[in-house]
Amino acid sequence: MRGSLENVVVEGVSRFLVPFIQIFALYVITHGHYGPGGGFQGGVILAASIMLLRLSLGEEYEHRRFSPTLATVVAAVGILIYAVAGLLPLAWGGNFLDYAYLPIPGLSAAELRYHGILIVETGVGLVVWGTLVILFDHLMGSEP
Amino acid sequence: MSHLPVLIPVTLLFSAFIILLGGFLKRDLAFMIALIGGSLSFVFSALGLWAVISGGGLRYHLGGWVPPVGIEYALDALSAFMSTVVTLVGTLVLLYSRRSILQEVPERFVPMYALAMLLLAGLTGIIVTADLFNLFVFLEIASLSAYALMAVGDERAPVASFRYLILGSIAGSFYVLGVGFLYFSTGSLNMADVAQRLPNLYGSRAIVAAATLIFIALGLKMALFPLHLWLPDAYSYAPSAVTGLIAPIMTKVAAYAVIRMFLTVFQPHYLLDVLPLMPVIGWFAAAGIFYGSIMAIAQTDFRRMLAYSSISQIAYIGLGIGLANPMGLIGALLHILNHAFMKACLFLVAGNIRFRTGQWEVSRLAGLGRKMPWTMAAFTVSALSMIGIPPAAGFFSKWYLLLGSVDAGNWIFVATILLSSLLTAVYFFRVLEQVYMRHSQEETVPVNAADPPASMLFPTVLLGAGVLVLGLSNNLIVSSILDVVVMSLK
Amino acid sequence: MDSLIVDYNYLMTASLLVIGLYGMVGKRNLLKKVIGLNIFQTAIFLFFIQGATKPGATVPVWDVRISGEAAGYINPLPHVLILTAIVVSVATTGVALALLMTIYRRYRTLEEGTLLERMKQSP
Amino acid sequence: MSRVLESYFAMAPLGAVLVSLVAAILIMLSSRSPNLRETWTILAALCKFAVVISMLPAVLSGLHPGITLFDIAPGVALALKADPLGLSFALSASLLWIFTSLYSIGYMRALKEHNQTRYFASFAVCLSATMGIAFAANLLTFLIFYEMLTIATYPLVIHAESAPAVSAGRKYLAFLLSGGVALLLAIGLTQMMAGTLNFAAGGFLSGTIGQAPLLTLFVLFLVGVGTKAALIPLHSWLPAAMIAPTPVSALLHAVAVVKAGVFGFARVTGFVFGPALAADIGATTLTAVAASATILIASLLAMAQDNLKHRLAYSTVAHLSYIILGTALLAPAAWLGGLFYIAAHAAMKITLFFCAGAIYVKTGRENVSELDGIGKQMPLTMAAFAIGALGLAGLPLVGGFISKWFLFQGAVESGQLMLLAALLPSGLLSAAYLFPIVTRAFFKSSNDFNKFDDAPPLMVIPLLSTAALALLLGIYPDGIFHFYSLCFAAVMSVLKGVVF
Repeated sequence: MRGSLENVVVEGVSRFLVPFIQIFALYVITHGHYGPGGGFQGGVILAASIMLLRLSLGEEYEHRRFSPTLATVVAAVGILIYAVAGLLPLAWGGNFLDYAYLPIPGLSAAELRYHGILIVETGVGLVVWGTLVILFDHLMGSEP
Repeated sequence: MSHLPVLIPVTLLFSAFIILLGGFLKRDLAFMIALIGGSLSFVFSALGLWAVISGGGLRYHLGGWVPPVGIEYALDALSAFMSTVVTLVGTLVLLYSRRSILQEVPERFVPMYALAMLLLAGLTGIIVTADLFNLFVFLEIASLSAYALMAVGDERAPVASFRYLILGSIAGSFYVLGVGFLYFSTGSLNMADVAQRLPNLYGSRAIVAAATLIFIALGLKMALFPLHLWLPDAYSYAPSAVTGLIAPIMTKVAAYAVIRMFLTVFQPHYLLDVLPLMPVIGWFAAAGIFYGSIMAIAQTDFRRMLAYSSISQIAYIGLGIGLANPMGLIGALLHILNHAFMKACLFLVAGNIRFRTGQWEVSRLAGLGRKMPWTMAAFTVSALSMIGIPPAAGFFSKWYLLLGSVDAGNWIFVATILLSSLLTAVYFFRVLEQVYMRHSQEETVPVNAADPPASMLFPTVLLGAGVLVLGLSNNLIVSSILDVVVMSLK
Repeated sequence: MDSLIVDYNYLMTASLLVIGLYGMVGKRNLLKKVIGLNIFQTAIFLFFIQGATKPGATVPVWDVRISGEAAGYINPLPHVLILTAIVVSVATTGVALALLMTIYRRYRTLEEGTLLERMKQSP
Repeated sequence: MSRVLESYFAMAPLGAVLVSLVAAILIMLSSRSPNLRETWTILAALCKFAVVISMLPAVLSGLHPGITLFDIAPGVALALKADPLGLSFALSASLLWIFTSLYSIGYMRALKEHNQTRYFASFAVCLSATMGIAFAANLLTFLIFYEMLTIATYPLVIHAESAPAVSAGRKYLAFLLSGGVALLLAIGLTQMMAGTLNFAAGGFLSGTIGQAPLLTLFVLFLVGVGTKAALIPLHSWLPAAMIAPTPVSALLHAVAVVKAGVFGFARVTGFVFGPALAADIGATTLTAVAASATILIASLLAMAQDNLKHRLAYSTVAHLSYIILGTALLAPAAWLGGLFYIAAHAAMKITLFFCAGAIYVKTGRENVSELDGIGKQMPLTMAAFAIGALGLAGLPLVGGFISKWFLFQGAVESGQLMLLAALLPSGLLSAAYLFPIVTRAFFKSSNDFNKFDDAPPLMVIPLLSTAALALLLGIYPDGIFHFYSLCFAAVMSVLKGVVF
């Protein structure tokens, strides 16, 4: 599975599909807090889009566009978002992950919870995205 | 201070990811962050322990959701005690690990620390959570990082790690299955809540299934004979620092989970009278003590010997749990602490030996006593403690276990405890003899073998000294912490 | 016993469990063990999901027609739990596959018997 | 007593334990400079003796200075207390340590032994453990120091690091660790039965527990301390351990280790069970039979040994059982004889061992059959040997006589006339295996030994001093060190209910 399949159809179709997949992933992430979906699912779909590209366009080409290092950074940033959203309420008198205490002015507790979940789901989405790509790279890579 | 229960695992969890980021900038940053994260978590645990001793338990509701709806974290005497032990020993080993990892697997430096922090996060998570399913999640976090960490070792490590993974996953799945039965019977996942609803359901077969599955799973994670098969290989092939980290605390945390299930979830009455699982654990443990000791005697590889000795020592904990009387349980809990110190010290000594000589054959350790005096002094203290020579710590856990067995009138357990300390003496004195009494022959030990650098020596010696300190202060620990834990049994 | 026959789905779950367990313990190929592991875990997921169902209930998303009537929605908690469990399972499989890659690169086999032989040969 | 004195006496037993522990550390730190190292040893020995003997007036006046440090297990404290029994043991051990230290220096330097730092450090730790055993105020404290002694002696036993030494070390550990395990079990059972472990003169166990459990407990104790006391059939480690350097055999295998065993036995019968209870449950008869058998068998075995140290080892086995026998009887005289023999036998046996070592250093000979005429070359050494031999045979004017006299009296008093059958021949047997050495040395002639050339003064002076001590104990039992008064006070406290 290394290198391009050198098949115009496969390549073209994947290039065409990937934006749609990613848009859908974003939709899944951003609607997770009030409908079916969420960070896990969206993250997986995002990762799937990257994997599709790696399979169809070849790893060497793909690694330049979305490098394994970037995947690690994405995962780490995701967890940071989660951490900040989780820990901030502590400073304002709430419990861990109690978004009602997020320091955003002008919002009621319910609204804060609503948006807090979105923030955390975004973080989770990034983590899953990054982690799955790392896993994929590790499994496909020739040498550890 | 009320946030302590959540801060303990979360600090570790987040530092795991910060390590990934920091490691890109500078490799040693990973080590620094790990050390800071570990120490912070230890400070939180110690503060938690202090808070619990002085003012009773802490309960924490994640996200402000009240149980049974929300996930609850709780620090009581038992969990605060455990998390202090785990974070303390973990941090000391982290301090130790830098040079060892740099020598053995330098190319994995940053991920190793990230994984180690994940492992600690998982273990502390298991300890502080009061939610049955959350416990599963942390169990898997810890196990997954352990599989990955162990696989980095020598040639055969991935195979050993894979076996561990298969068995560990079976254990994890069994546990979830058991929790499923509990959940569908009681409608709750919160430990205290489940405990409250269980007495009405004692007749139910679903609860029998749940208890059996959960204890099999935890027994496997704890490496309680005969579910120990994964342990020797996994411990022997992993990098020194990894074994040093995993061996002293991981199985202990599983033992903690067993105690938690016994005391908090199912309640002693159920597991002693209705479904007598505790005696079963006790008898398997008694068999395991002998099995581990005898197998340890048969080993020629120092680390493998320590691995089998672990099986035997864990079985001591199992025996204490199986006795299910206050003395026995105190013995088990004290042995968790003592053995964590002793085994950490011993595995660090093994790491030091490997660091300087590159091998572990017992027959080739001759003359190291003079070349590595401090390392071997730490080894001697821990070995004597393992045998149960007072006033080293190991003696006192055996003392309580002995009193517990006498109290229960179980003379076979009494004989087991006593005989096994002789067996332990056999395999440790064999090593001591090599180390001190034989002169090094040519080409067995490098001429320049010496004590390792301070960053490795300090934790080793500190743990060795800790064994003595714990021994002398054991009554303080027992009376201020453990007595509270076993209160419900009295 | 009755309940097992009436609730045939539990019977299916149980057989999946057994198949998975057999795969993990009985199969000599390491990759098949991983597949067995996945089957086993899937069976557990099914068990939880089945436990969440209620006759005539719908997905636990706010619906004006049902309103606040809890009986109208299936129990969402097992679903959430299983979502987490799936993530765990994916991670386990990932680690397992990564291990298998390393093993294969080192010993060029995933058959347990051959593997053991080769491990003995190369200390 | 003033407050200063009071607090001094509270700390004194602890000080006696710590002195040599600190010395051990100093010894290890000064491994580069032998002179400094040996200075520490001597200093520690003198300090220890000074601390121990400073307690003598207080103890004789009926005080029991001591300190309770902290609880080491629920209800059991790490506690030290100097009572007459403990003090007499501590006094003899610390007094003889001074001589042994001097002798060790002479011996080790003369033979240019390796690893002397480890040797002196282990020695110091052993003495700490011995003090701890002597002053332990409860069974758990006793056990802690008892095991510490076992471990600290191990490096001394295998000092030679040769194959036979290692195998002797294994034998030593196998026996003594097993004994420790038996003792541990016994102490655990005691804790569960009585709820306390604190020694009390006259015993703290009550007869209501029942005869069978108590007898079982007693047997466990007997096995536990009997291994150290080399009671047959638990004795075979002692001759094996003779492979150690001679000063080790001298102090540890005639004074500290084995005496810790018999001292432990006295503690158990006198302060755990109480002689009356021990007699009630039939434990005394059992012990008396075992001890008598040991005396006879070991004496016979001693005659068969050609190696001088082995002969002395078996002689030790036999004579230790005198003490066990004495403290097993419900008669004050027997107790007095037994307890006094702890000090008396120590002085005599250490002299003999010192002599054996001096002969070895000077001539390299270890066998009795090779010693013809050695009295010509080493008259001082052999004279001391003769004094020790006379004492062990039980002749008047040497310490052994006093003890035997009281032992006989006690055997008669308690009506155990059977025991005389063991005691009487044993004196003769002792004479039979020790006197030939003396006669060989002085009255047979050999070409090997012609001119006077005794061992170095660092060895001769200690052995003459201990011989003098043996004489002192025989002529004036209460002289200088008041061993007799101490033993008498100990007996009075234990047997206060029994008419003297």
